[in-house]
Amino acid sequence: MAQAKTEAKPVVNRTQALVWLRQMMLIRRFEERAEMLYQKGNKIGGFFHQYSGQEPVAVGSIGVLREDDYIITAYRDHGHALARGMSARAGMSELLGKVTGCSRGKGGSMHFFDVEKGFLGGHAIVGSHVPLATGVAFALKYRGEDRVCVCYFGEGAINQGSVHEALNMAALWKLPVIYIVENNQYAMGTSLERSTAVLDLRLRGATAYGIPGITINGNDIELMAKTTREAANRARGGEGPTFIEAKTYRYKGHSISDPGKYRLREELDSAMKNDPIMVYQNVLKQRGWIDEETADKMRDEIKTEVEEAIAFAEHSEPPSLDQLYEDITVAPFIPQE
Amino acid sequence: MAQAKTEAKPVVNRTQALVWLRQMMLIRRFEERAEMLYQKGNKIGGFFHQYSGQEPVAVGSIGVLREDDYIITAYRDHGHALARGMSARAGMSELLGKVTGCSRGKGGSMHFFDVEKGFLGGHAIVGSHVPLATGVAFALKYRGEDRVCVCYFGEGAINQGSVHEALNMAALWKLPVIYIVENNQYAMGTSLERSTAVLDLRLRGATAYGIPGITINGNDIELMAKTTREAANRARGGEGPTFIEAKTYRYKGHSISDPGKYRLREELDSAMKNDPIMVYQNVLKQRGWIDEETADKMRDEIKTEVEEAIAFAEHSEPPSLDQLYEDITVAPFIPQE
Amino acid sequence: MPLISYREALNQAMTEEMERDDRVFIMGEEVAQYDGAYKVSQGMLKKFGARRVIDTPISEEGFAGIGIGAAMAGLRPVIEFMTFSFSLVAIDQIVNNAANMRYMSGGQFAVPIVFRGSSGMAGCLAATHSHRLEAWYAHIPGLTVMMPATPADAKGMLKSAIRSDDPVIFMEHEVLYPERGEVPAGEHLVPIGKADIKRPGSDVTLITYSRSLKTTLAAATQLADEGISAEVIDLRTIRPLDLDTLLHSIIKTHRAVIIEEDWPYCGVGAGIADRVTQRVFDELDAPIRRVATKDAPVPYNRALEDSMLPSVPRIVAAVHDVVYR
Amino acid sequence: MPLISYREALNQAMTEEMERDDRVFIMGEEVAQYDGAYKVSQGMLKKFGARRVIDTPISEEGFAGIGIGAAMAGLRPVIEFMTFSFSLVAIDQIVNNAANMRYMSGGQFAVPIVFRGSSGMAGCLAATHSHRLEAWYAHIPGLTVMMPATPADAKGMLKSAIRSDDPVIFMEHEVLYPERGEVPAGEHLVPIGKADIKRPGSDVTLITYSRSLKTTLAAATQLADEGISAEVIDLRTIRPLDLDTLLHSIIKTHRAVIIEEDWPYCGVGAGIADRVTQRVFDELDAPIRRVATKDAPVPYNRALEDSMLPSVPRIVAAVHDVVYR
Ligand SMILES: Cc1ncc(C[n+]2csc(CCOP(=O)(O)OP(=O)(O)O)c2C)c(N)n1
Ligand SMILES: Cc1ncc(C[n+]2csc(CCOP(=O)(O)OP(=O)(O)O)c2C)c(N)n1
Ligand SMILES: [Mg+2]
Ligand SMILES: [Mg+2]
Repeated sequence: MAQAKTEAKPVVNRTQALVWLRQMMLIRRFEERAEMLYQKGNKIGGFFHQYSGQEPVAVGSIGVLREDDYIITAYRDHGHALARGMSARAGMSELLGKVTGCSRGKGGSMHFFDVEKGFLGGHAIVGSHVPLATGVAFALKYRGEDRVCVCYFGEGAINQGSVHEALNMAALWKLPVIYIVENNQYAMGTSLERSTAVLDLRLRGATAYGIPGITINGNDIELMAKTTREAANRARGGEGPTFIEAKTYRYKGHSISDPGKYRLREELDSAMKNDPIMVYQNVLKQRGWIDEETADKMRDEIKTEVEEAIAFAEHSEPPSLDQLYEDITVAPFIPQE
Repeated sequence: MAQAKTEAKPVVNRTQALVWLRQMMLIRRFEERAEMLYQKGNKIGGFFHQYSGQEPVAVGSIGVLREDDYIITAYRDHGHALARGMSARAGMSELLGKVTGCSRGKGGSMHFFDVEKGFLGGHAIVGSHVPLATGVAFALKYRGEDRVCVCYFGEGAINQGSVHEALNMAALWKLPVIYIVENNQYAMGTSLERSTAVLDLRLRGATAYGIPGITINGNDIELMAKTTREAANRARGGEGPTFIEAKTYRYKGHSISDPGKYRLREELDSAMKNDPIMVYQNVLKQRGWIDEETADKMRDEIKTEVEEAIAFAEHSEPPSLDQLYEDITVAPFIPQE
Repeated sequence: MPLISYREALNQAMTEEMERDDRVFIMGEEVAQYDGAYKVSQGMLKKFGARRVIDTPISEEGFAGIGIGAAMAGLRPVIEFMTFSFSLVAIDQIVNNAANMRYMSGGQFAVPIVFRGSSGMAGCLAATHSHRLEAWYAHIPGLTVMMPATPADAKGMLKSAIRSDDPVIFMEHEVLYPERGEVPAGEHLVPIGKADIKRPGSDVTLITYSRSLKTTLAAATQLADEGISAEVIDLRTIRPLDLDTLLHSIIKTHRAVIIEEDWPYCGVGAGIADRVTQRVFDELDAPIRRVATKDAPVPYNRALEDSMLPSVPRIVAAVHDVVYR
Repeated sequence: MPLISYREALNQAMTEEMERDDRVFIMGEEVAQYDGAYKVSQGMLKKFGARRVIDTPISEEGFAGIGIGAAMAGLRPVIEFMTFSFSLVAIDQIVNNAANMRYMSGGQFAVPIVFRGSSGMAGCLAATHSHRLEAWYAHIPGLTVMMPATPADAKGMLKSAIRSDDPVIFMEHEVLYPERGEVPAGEHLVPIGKADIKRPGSDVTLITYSRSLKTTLAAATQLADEGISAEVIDLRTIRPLDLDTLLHSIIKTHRAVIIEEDWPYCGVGAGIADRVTQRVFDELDAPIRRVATKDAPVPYNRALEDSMLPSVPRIVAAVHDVVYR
């Protein structure tokens, strides 16, 4: 049985905790079903990166944000989008390239967006959204707002130069941004120690810029929540950025086409034995906040929700061909042909 | 009188020390005269960045290298080129855009090159030569040679992302490269504290990559030499890169068009009071290695050498117009017009 | 009308727009305390303070991205590149984030940002510092590319650029900064995507933009002496191209020469010649000739550099070639 | 002749050149232990070891520069970009250092380097991952730009690229990797700068490259059924352009259509149409038409993406237009 371990004292109340558990289950189920749709029927195409195994990072951190805060992440974005409240319908429709999708069928798996939820995307050039996050934070400070921007990226992205440029300016200008590095130990097939001279990422991303840095078990959802809340408070108080290294693990290959041969079976098995969703379910059980039956019911509901989302997506229209030239510019677009 | 201070025990013998003093004087004189040529007669054009005040950094470090080592630097490159033994003729002719110039009149002040001396240029995009240096070191290691590559850049360049990408790979692969940051306190008009969140550059350029980092007074020529020699020994021994922050000061504006209004008169005055050339001259005097008369004679010789270089440059031919299409590719170049 | 410099006209445009709209700010290297490397933002720090006139470290990719992020969050940044040669280190941000963002998000986000700064061959700056990237940027759907040639256009175009809800590449020319001309005070807007006939004529159409306008006008004067009446069109906006104005002129003259400072192969001139030829092939009495910068990296030596540039003799020769006399 | 895939042909080229010359090495993301993101370097780590097949961190600008530095110091690097879309973050190195180095140093340094990797629209990869940058690179003097369309050319061109003493942009197409064809074993060199007539014909010249060759050949077959004889020219090298082969064909057919996967404005097609029209305007019975990818960022939705691409119907329609039937 997955071992129950988290903060001794609950970080949230029961209602919130159940919402989080549910969100993690939803993300997991959403991707399981999407993977099936990808594999058979060719309904989903292109690159498809799964978040399975990392759910507590997004759910725990987003769970303590305000509605008017901003979120931005990389191409492994399903989890963050759903954690932020994007509907499974909008996500699934996007994967199927439909006009009801969260990016009207133009973005696909790697480019989920939801302006209503302050979800600034899914970004597919490694590292490139880190300056964007910093700019969003710049805007928040410029307007004197006490909102924050949370920016997720993989540990492999720390090797992109633009990330360092952004970290320096965020620190220099004390911008309200929280950088959460999801260290799932691999960048495609490259393990951390093969890509960075220094394994303690705080030295590279925090110490080097005078940013408070903290490394935590990102799969401990309440620790993730607590740490993010503290960082958000600092940011809202004008104290600038925080760098959080959240250790986690991805269950799947880098993308759907990656068999993940570069890692040992045991490594994966041991991670799955401590599946963070089961871990949290057990924690909540121990607290007496949920029982097996309620959890099963929750899972069933989620199954239904995801099936319903699939049905919705399948029945949705694809964009019509004349939409090719839509959404390029705000001004009327004149094709230069 | 400029205060005499350097390593208690001489780092070099008398002959070498006099060569270094002479080189520093040559650089200073070369630039003084070039500045005059720029200001009147329009003989030099474009950007022109002077090294005055920073001479010990280049001379001391290059002074301990082997003939088969490599040097690469940024646009503020006259000093490094002359310290490496480029002739004043070749340098002056380049400034005048002549075919006898070190880059055949195609590079100009910012792009000095000398393949014979292992001088890999003058590079004018801030930070962009730092990956090049790292690649040169890669080649040295690839061939199993015990040569090193020394790479100079300004403290402002540490804000370019490519620098961080290169530092990481140099450390990861233990490449024989020595990074010398010439911290002259300003990047154009931007002082260090306005551009970096962390003032100790070793945290950004060394600690973050597990590279040994050391901050020294770069204007102490023998300390500069000693530190570089140690770094070179490490590199030759397969122990990888070293990061040296050499504190120094530039006397002139950023480039010839910069009046340098952003700094206080006193700051400049106090730097000039400790002019490193005078400091070293006094050190050598105290050691009994030189007397006033010999120093004056040296200065006179240098004057003559520079005047001769100017005359040579003035009498040299400019490139003929058909040389426009030469030197683009090794293969015959076919203009795509 | 007041006679002011191209540099001052740009300054006026930014100043007026910043006065009008608090969302507008300027960010870049040396724009604040130093008053701009080319003094385009002179006095603006004093006027608007450090909140709105922001010096950056030498981190173009970083601050280009910061600008885009700020635009997504509702501000209207003006990002200065000291020169567009340095936009090469930031180009991923411009192409993938500024130009694509609206599309990838299915229209949910806009990126109202202006990237501006000097561009072109300014004399003895050599290969790294003399880039002309207009053809590159014009190639990319999602971007607007503007290049003013006169002080009045500089002001009116920059004001329109700042008010645009889409990303604009606004390329000034270093050589033009001190040029003076009459510039309307206050509200003066030049529409995006509209070329301007700077000199009417009937025998041949000369199409140009930015710094080359001056050389082209000089050539037109010389041609007039020979009895050849040249119509000079200043594109002003490179993308979207004002094809109508070009076609209208060429249908009249049946001959055209394009004068540009970029490289010839896959340059802006080729892009335009192709589009025009496609439309009015049968109207053309000669192929559209182009006078571009010669196909070589830019050398330091001034004479060599000058020899690459469009010049009056080269333009006149090209015109002779198309008018067959 | 052995029938092998485009992917294997590239692998053979690199393997043979690395066997021949110890200065040649390959570096990039996932090229070694992972055998290449698209398996182009499959087995090479095993064969050559970690000294010569080198995995990098995700630092394109850094390792592009490292490659250039290594080339300046006498090695002959093959730098793989996982896709050329990611070359955007490294483009300053390519333009300012690889392309300009020889010139700026007055001919003292050479940069014998190959930047290679997949390129183009590979299906549902959306805007950030579907760039076609051939027009950008072709614009730059100092670079050679090569884009093979068949397995045999892939091998012969890559071998020539690796032996070139100048920087080469070598763009493969993701969609072509599994395509099979006859490829000469061992020494097989395709010269740089030589186009290839892939199908002779007399009524119209179809000019294309890379993945569009297949569509173009399909269109030629269909046109043949209609009695229109199309000559299909595969450019292979985009820069320098083999203008002679093009002009020779057009002087015969008097009509041409260019089929390309890049964007239309300031694209490769425009660059070529312009240069050809300049030379043989009087030989042309119709303007040179172009079938390019439509002028929009690349969408995720597959049908929308497909609708942008050159297709047989679009090519046939363009040919009808130029042959006036
Ligand atoms: C600039 C750039 N280079 C390469 C890629 C290809 N790529 C996509 S994801 C990835 C690995 C990223 O690893 P990491 O940052 O650890 O994130 P994770 O995938 O583990 O979430 C690579 C190499 C890319 N998208 N962009
Ligand atoms: C990428 C890039 N951005 C901006 C510039 C313009 N520029 C040239 S030198 C310089 C300041 C560099 O300062 P530093 O690195 O401290 O070197 P120093 O000039 O003090 O020797 C700037 C901003 C450039 N050449 N390249
Ligand atoms: Mg990872
Ligand atoms: Mg400095």
